[in-house]
Amino acid sequence: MSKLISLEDAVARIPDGASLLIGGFMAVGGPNRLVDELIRQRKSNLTIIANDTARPNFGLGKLVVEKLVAKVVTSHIGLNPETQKQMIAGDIQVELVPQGTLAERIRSGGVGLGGVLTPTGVGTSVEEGKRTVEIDGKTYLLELPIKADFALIAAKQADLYGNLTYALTARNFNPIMALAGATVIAEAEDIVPVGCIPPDAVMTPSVLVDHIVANTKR
Amino acid sequence: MSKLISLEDAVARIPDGASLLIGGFMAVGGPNRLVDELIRQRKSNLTIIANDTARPNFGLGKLVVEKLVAKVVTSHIGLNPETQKQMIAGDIQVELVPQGTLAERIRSGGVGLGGVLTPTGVGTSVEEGKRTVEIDGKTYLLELPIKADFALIAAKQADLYGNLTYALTARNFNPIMALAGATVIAEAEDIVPVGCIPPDAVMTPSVLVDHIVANTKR
Amino acid sequence: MDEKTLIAKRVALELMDGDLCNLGIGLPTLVARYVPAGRNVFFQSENGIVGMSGPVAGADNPDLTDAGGSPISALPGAASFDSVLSFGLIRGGHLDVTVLGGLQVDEEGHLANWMVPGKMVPGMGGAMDLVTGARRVIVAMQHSAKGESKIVKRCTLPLTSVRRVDLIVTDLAVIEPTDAGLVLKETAPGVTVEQVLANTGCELILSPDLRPMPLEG
Amino acid sequence: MDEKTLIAKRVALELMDGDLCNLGIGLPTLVARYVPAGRNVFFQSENGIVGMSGPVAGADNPDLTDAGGSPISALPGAASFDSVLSFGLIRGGHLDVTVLGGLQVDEEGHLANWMVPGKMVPGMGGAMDLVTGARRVIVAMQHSAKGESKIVKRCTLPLTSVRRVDLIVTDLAVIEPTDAGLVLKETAPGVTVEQVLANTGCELILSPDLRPMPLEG
Repeated sequence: MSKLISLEDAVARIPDGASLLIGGFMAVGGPNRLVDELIRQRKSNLTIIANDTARPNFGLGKLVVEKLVAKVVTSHIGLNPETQKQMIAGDIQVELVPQGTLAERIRSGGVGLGGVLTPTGVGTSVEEGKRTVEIDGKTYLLELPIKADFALIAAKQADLYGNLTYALTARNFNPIMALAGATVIAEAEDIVPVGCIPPDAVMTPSVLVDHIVANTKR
Repeated sequence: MSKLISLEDAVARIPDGASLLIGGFMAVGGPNRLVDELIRQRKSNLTIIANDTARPNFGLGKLVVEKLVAKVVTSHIGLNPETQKQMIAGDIQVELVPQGTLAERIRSGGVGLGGVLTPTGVGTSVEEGKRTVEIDGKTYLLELPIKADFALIAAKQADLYGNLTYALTARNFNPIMALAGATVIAEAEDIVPVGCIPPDAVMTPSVLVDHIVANTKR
Repeated sequence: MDEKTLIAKRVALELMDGDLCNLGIGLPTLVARYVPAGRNVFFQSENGIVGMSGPVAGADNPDLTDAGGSPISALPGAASFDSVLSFGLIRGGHLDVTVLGGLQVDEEGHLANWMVPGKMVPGMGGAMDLVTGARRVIVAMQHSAKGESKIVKRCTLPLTSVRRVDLIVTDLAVIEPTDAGLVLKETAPGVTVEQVLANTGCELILSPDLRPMPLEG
Repeated sequence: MDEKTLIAKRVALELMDGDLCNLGIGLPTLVARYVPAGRNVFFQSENGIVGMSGPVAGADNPDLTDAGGSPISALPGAASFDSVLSFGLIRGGHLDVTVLGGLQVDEEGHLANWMVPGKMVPGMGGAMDLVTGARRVIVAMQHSAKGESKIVKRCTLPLTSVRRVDLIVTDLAVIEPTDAGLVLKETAPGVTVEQVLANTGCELILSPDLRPMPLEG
């Protein structure tokens, strides 16, 4: 029961207009092979949910430069001037979300909660258009769950069932995105046989992962 | 900067009437040395928040038998007849919480959220006295965060800073309780020097842990 | 074959290759023994592991137990995790199927299985989360207890969830709750439709495809 | 000593032994260099590590970077984790202190530091979470920019949080927001009270303990 799939086939499953959770933080721990293949296959009109839009020539930042992105939900676009340029020109829709709220919204989508009640953003422009809830005299924003058609993530190791580990700061958004994508596609630096990752070392259990991108080119 | 403390000193810090988050699942992964010392020091009138009340002669089940517990917030008391007996006699107050909700309530307390919005319990007796929130046409219970004066947890390994690892199903509630106790006291099967636990293997970062119980008797 | 084995064998046929499955304590636990050949099913124990298997004599590990605290083992490819991720799997729709025991199921497919007021209050443990969150909920139980049907018009015991369960497997029948009511789909070996109806506390709709209960995949 | 070094040195004195500390990008990053001897401070990088340290030449690791994607290293006892735990530490009150840059701080101690409408919209990143959740918020910034004071009566730029920051450290002064208003507590070496007042866009209350800014612990 191997979940191996070629890079080309993995990306071929993604239709134009799909919503994609993309792991990584400034493209560190990002699924950079999958991103490059999205570009090669010219998948367009994408909605991207990711911590940031990286840099113009690095990781998912390239998707913006290639004008394949219609909307991005993110906490930071400061290091990708192309995102800011397209936003100002009205070519890309940008929803800015505080980073901790973004992480909790994705997690809440992935674990079946109705939303997130957070003090972050209360009294700021982030509050606009949102419901607030008073609890014990304190005000919280009701932030809605995020899910997506696909989660594209990157691991240090994957076994053939799809158990994943991550290294150091490359872990970041990958584990919660594995919970919130209807289809989860993972690329990995190393692919190992089942049983090579000890149960306690697994950071994303196999049952969350649909496809592992084979290590052969494309 | 070692956080080592004797078992006796650790428990001496806990006053009568304190609220205690206690890790473990049927006492597997529970802080059983700390529990025994609570009994030896006759700490009483305790509020216990834990997955279950274990069995009468095992783990925190003993606290109930010793009549040291005034209130317990838990998902399951079925295997400790003493808890049921004291509950029916009115000697102990029992708040039953669905297990997943209990876990999320503790986590929400530990990570600064206002509460948990969950469909679990809607339309059942668990809903009584609680607020509900409609989101996208679906009803969710608003379950409140749980925090406590102390979290008593058990680890497989601890380093001298307080980084912790857990083994297999002994992990259970320990990591979230480490987030939600004002003071966190951990016992560990092995205590190792700083640097012996690789950063990626740490399951509870040291900054959450206040005291490590020394491996000397008491 | 005793009644429990019969129920477990029938339920096992519902498990598909690759499924993530959670078995409740008691009767449902037996289901793991009868998974049809060629189907790789991942069993979760809600205390924090996927890939659990039965205990191995002489290799009990105090850190590796099921939700009742009894020793288990783990298969290659198992993964362990904490309680929030364990219930994240259950509540987030990642659990393909849960098999639970029942005290009552009613005409609307509502399950009651966690307390008998004034008599037995074990607590709901993970049952409310499982019934609310699993993609598919199968109730595995005796059809009757102490001469009373456990399939009733309306549950008199406190509900576990208002979510309709997907299938009821008993020693007499397989019944599917639907919008129209409870549909009798299969009868156990040697059991007549009349016997099922006589032992059921509410109306049953006879399926046009009514058939004898299969026990091998 | 240049102005940034002065600010960083003064802020470093605020860090206590055992503190968990998060430094914003830019000027705040310099603070790590000046932690007083004998104080073991744990630095968090919000992309997922506690125990970060400066990069080691020749040992860059693509999986070990700061929040800007630049190489870092880690000290013995470091721990790595995912983004929800990283922000769980920040939002759950576990972070002892955060040091952030600022565009404006006003009389009520409100900070604006994440956008200039129509000009620069980098996004808030983790700033809103940090200011809302950290136990102590220190703003480290130049007192003025382009001839205008960054300490103003009321922020004209969008706020980062309505939580009052705890301390403002600039190249001219140390100022503490209080219920009564902004209190001038220290003046930088060679700077007079009058100079501070002249360069501040709102009223300052003079502390009865007003003193010269210390730069060594």
